[in-house]
Amino acid sequence: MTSGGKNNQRGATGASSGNEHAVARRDFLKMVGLGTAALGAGSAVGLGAAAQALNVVPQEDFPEHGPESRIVSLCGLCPARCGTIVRKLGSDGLKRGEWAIKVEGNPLDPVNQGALCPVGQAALQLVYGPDRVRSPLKCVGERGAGNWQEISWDEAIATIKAKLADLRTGGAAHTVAALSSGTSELAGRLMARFLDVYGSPNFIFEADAAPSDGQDITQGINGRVAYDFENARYILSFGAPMFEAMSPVRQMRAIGEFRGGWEGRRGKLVQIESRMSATAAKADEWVPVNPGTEGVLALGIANALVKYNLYDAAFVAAHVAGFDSWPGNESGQPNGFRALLSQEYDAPKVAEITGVQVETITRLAHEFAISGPSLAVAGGRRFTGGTAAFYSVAVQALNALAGNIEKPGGVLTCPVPPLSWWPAVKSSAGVKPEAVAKPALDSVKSLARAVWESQPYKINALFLLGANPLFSSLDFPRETITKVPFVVSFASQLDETAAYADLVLPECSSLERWEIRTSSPGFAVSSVAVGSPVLAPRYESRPCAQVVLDLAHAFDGDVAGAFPWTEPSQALNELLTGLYESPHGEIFTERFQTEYLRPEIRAWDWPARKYGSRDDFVKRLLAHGGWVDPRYVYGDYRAGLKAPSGKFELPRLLATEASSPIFSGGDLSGYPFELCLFQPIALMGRASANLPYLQEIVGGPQVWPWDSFVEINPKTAASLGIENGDWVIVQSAAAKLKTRALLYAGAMPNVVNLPLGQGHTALGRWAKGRGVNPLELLANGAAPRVRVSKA
Amino acid sequence: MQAEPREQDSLLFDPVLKTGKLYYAVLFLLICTVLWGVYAYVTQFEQGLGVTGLNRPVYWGFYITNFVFFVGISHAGTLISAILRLCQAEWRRPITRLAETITVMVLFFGAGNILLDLGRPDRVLYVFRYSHFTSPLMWDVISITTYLFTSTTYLYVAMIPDIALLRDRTGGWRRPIYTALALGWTGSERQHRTLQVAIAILAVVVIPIAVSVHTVVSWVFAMTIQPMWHSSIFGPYFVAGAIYSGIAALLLTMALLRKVYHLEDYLKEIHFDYLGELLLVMTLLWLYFTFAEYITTYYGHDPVEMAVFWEKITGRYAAFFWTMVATDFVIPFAILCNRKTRTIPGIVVASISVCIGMWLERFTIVVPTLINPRLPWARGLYFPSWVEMSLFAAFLAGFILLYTIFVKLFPIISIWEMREGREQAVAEVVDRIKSYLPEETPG
Amino acid sequence: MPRWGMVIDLDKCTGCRACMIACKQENNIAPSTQDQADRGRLISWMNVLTVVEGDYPNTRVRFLPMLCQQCDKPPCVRVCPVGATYKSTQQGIVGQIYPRCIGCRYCASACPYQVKYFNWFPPQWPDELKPPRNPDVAIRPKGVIEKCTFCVQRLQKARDQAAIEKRQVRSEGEYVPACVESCPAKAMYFGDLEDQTTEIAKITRSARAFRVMEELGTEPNVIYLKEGEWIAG
Amino acid sequence: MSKSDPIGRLAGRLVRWRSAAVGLALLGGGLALLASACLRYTPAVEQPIAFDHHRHVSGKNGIACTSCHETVEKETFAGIPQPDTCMSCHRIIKRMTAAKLAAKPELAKLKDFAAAGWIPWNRVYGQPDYVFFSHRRHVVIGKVECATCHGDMTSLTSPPVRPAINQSMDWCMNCHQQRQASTDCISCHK
Repeated sequence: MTSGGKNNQRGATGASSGNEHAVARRDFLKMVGLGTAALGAGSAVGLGAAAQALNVVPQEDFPEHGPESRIVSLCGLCPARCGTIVRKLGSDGLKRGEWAIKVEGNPLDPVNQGALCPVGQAALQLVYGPDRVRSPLKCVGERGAGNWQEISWDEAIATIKAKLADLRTGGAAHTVAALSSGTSELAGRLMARFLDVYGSPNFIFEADAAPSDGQDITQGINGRVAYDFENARYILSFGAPMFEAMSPVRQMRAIGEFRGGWEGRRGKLVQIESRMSATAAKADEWVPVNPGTEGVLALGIANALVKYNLYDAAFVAAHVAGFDSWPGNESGQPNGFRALLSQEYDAPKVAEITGVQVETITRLAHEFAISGPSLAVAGGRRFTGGTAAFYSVAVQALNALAGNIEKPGGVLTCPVPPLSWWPAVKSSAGVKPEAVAKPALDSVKSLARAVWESQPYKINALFLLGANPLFSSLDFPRETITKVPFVVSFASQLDETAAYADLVLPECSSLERWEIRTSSPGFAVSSVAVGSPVLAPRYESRPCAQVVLDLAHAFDGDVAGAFPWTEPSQALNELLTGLYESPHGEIFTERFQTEYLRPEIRAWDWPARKYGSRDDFVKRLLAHGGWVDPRYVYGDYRAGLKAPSGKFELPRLLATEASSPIFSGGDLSGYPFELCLFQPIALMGRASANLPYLQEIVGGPQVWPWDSFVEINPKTAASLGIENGDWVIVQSAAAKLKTRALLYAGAMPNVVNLPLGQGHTALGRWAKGRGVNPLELLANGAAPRVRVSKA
Repeated sequence: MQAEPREQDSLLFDPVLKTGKLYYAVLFLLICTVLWGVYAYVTQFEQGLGVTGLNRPVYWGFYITNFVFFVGISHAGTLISAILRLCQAEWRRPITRLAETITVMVLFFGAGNILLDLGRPDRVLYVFRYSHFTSPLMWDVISITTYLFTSTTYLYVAMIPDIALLRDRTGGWRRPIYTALALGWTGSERQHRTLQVAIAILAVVVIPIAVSVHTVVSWVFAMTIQPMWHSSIFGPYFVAGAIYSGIAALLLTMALLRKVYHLEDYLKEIHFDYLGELLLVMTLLWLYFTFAEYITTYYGHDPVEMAVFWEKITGRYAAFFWTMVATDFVIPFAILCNRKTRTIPGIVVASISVCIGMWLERFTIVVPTLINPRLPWARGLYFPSWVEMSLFAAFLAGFILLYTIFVKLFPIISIWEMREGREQAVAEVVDRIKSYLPEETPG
Repeated sequence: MPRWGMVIDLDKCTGCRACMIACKQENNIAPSTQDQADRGRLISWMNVLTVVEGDYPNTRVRFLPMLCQQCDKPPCVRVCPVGATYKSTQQGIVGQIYPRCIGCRYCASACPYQVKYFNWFPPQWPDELKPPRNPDVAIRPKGVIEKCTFCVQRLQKARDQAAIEKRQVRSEGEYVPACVESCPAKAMYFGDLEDQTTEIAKITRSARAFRVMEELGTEPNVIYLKEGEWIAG
Repeated sequence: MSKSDPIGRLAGRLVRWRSAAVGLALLGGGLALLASACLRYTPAVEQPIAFDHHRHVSGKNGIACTSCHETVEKETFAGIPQPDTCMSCHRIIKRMTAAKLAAKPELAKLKDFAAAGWIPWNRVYGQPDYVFFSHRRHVVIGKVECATCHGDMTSLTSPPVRPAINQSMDWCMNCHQQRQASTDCISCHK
């Protein structure tokens, strides 16, 4: 290459003098470089600092440390009331006081053995929920309009007292009723006692389900039915929501044991249900059945048991009434249960009604008979008209045929723990005896009837103990509440029913009150669990039990006299004497062993331990959470068959059969789909919909967070042009709901499924206006039939 | 040769020395877009990456797509210029600077997209402080930094003689800048020799670096075990794609500058034709790689890979995929393989098509895989938010803005190289061609 | 050196999702909103997946609790540019160090199990819900990745106690993550997989044992037991 | 250097720019320092009572650190004494007259705080939220002296306004390496 720049470049001449300044130039470059680098680094660090300042969580927002303690308590989110241990930080001495950071299961408690369901796990979001009622509220202006005035507790109690005293002097004490959700037993017991002494028999449980109807009717054991899942080897569940409701933790534990707790044994769970629920998903076999026909299928299986001579003839002969003929049969023709089965419930007919094949019915009957100990389980809420009683009796009849009563792996009876109950109170003077003698209301339905029809009498005042019938009951239309002249609601969040109350009293959460559990649904172990308050009541809240005491003390004489305690804990403490003196049982001392539920161990005497003084006993009991006596006497039919005849009462089936879907009909054109409502475990309990953690796991087996949905079979959906996630209209004779479609192969082609628990119009920021309440579809007795179309 | 060379090349100084109203209008528009992008970023910085359309499992979206795309475009310049220089392709002379500038400018925006994508941009320096070289992302950091540094040097070194020219032609505030940047260039023979050596060395060095850049970019994906990412072909596939999109971007830039600054005498049809042919070659290469990639996946028929495969072929990304095939192959091939359509307008259309197509290719590589992860029931959906789209627009605008400013400061066609070509290369080429041939036998 | 691991018996798991809530409460995971959940941004270190297979009436629904598998060869660790996620050889846990994370989400893209969660926004609690947060667990700022740590805060406390008593943390029972503790069906087991004498070690030798995506060579420390079958008679 | 020599002129200018360059470099460096200082800067902490550590721990009144920082050996946190703790020794002030208290203003403050049941001490040392730090682990298991991390508090006659030791992670790691304590990230990060 030749020198190129020589021609036109003016700078060419300066080449020689350039060298002179070479040093300066180098320095300059160095300086510029350095400066730039430093500036760059500086601004980078500066930027970094600014960025960091913007990005970091402010220090004071961090959770605070404090001395830790673990306190035994009871979960209060559903009636199962599992034992809990609450991790608490801080103490009264600290500025920020004390705060609970975690609720765990109490490993000593035989019901849940250290575990908790998702609802129980989320309890702290209720305790610390921003939507809690903070002080007693008095309705101003029209009820239900939402104008509240904060009042003092004194004023609230004085208002109630004045109202009740007026009614009592007017001879209308019996027109006061209390409706309880059953989540606070202590408050319930005290309230019932208050009504007793005050002069009203109307303490009502707002029970969701009536799974024990069958047992009550046939065995007369009054809601104390229990299932020995752990010792069973074959479970035929007729739509019982084993993993979603009733006492889910206990049931899941039990099924876990049934499945693989014991070496070399694995039971089979068959779920007969009209949708693939979580229980069906985990069952070994799912038998889809037309909605509402589970009872018919049970009798179809019963028929097969009888036909193939697979039933326990000895048990039936000795302990079952009405098998061969109904009582009072004088025709000479056999007309008993056996005849009924062969006439009405032969396999082809049952197969047609239920949609279950004849072979399946026969196979289930055989498996049920030979894989014992076997269990037929009923449960859950029924929405198909009045079939609940028929259904549960029919299922229970299977247990009777298989002789599964009071046997290991069979149907047991909940034992009653030996508590020293408070002395009974006498109906007090000043109340007309005939008022007390009037029949007590026993359900939401009868309560609503009393309100609407004044049958048997008008209701003048209603206490709501955590109950929210406006949202959760079909039998309690919205107008019902406005027709009750005086309504007081004990509520921790302002629910739909409380919104119509005259007074809303802020109820404590289960972590802020004394609590006792004297029985556990479906669990045949005699146990008592006691929870002491973990935290001081937040805001102005006060335990319902305390309010009942305060109210009683506001009266004079007999009413006050029936409550010789200033605090609920004293009333509770009194009960424990019986346990202290019991010759059997012990305080929860070690991790409850599932082995305790084996028949050979339960036959042991379990003599009581020595605990020193009564005070020592109580102290230890409170520290450990309760008392248990695992003894069980199998084969004691006197305990299990308490009907007047002392036998299993099959004839009672006849009374319920009228409601069987076998006889139902009606014009259903235009509503091609059966409606099946189900309870997602996340929304079990009254407050769950307002707990954000639970909203995140709402769903059937598939999660569909923060919303309602309708499960549709994919093929059905395709025929309707509906895709997953599409908005759809579900319309019944009563209502029209808009929600999104969830295509689910576990939905039957002729059935659509909607979850219960969403669609609140009150309760709080997370629940209100979210999703739809499918009960609206069944309002005014509308048939559970719907049509579905794309929105 | 000596006759009026100044007159002849004065056109090349025009962009630097004369500024029209249109220029300010464009500048204003670009700055507005960039400022809008700044606003979008401030929003993202303050509120979090939640303002994007990203989610679980689509953790990466527009930003990473743009990162790959911009870095791909960067292959236009330095790599092509270096190859052409080393091959002594004489037609390169008006193209090299123009191309190299694209590289340098666009690389900032490529790397910038990674910054946008970070959840914690304040910790970006951690990649130097706590480097973990097991991460392909670190290889990217090193590779791109090196590429940026080398490309900038390469561009700058080859510009020194022209800066010296400007130093001598300008006054006012510009002069000291040019004086400093000219590094005392006098055009002496020694300086020229040094310059040529430096350019030659840099050209050699920059090629493997450029190849490495898009290889490691592809490895960010290929080194995971995600379906349709974990592919050994990804390195060459990405490099080929990068060069492909790079040439298209280069052709677009050339056409634009030619039009705006009336450079018809410098950027001639022949240049477009040559580069157009190169683009055609890359079109076929792209088809080859794409075909190879998809046919292997299909024959392997791994269900996990097939989920992604069908997502692209018939699923929710089919529209993107087939548009990509059309814009990356059908349109450019149809235009370029025909002499009659391989005109400048034709090539511009093909280039635009390729640029769009290559962006779509990056997008259909990044998103469908993330939407169909191995866990078949963790599905997602992705649609970019206004923030992501604004920032894409702002980055494009920012690139054009930088380029526009560059054009205002430095001659975009290398004046000294044009002169060198005119003054020496012609003779040299004749000599060289002679040297290829058998010695002329005397007589 | 312990190698902490978990066994989940899918035969017992009922899909109740108590583990998810226990985890959220223990590990300060802020409640989401419907909008964010719909966008797939719900954070749930423990996530019970539902798989629906087959058509009606032969439908099969399976639950698969999915959490960080604490792989011995974690794909996420290899790709992290700053070492914010790493494999603790001392405990067998894959650590996620929040103050180091730059939020590039490479680990999340590389994880075949989809168990890395990103903080798209700063975590937000209503003021009333702030007290029950766990001081033993960091509040993750926006822009970082988080994931299951096997409740490492519980391990830290257990190690302190063990050190004071001059012994090692017991292989089983002393240190238990919140999800395992809560499981109503007792479907989850937790312990040191190195110790062959424990119950969990016995279970891992079951014929039903498998690991998710074992073919990828990630060597997870979460082991699942297949659903069992009923044998008549 | 003639006036007609452009390169010479340029060189002259360059020399003049050198100072500008130095200035620029200094500015950059200064900015960098300032920024890093901002990052590290902690404002002075004032305490509600001018507590005299020296007086409490030395001489015949010598009280052990753990007497007031009660949970040092039991919990992760050391525990800051509250009125209950103070008043177990300072019982007398309940009966002191206003006049006597006026002479001892700090005790007067204590009396007021005791009535409120709470002394609003301000935090001097604090670990970030993502660090699992346990006093118990360090003091009981690691046998680390208080002074190692807090400096010589026993000689202070007034409350410290700033941490005596900058407890950075490097500082932690240094000590951990020296004492062969765990350097596994999850030992201290949560």
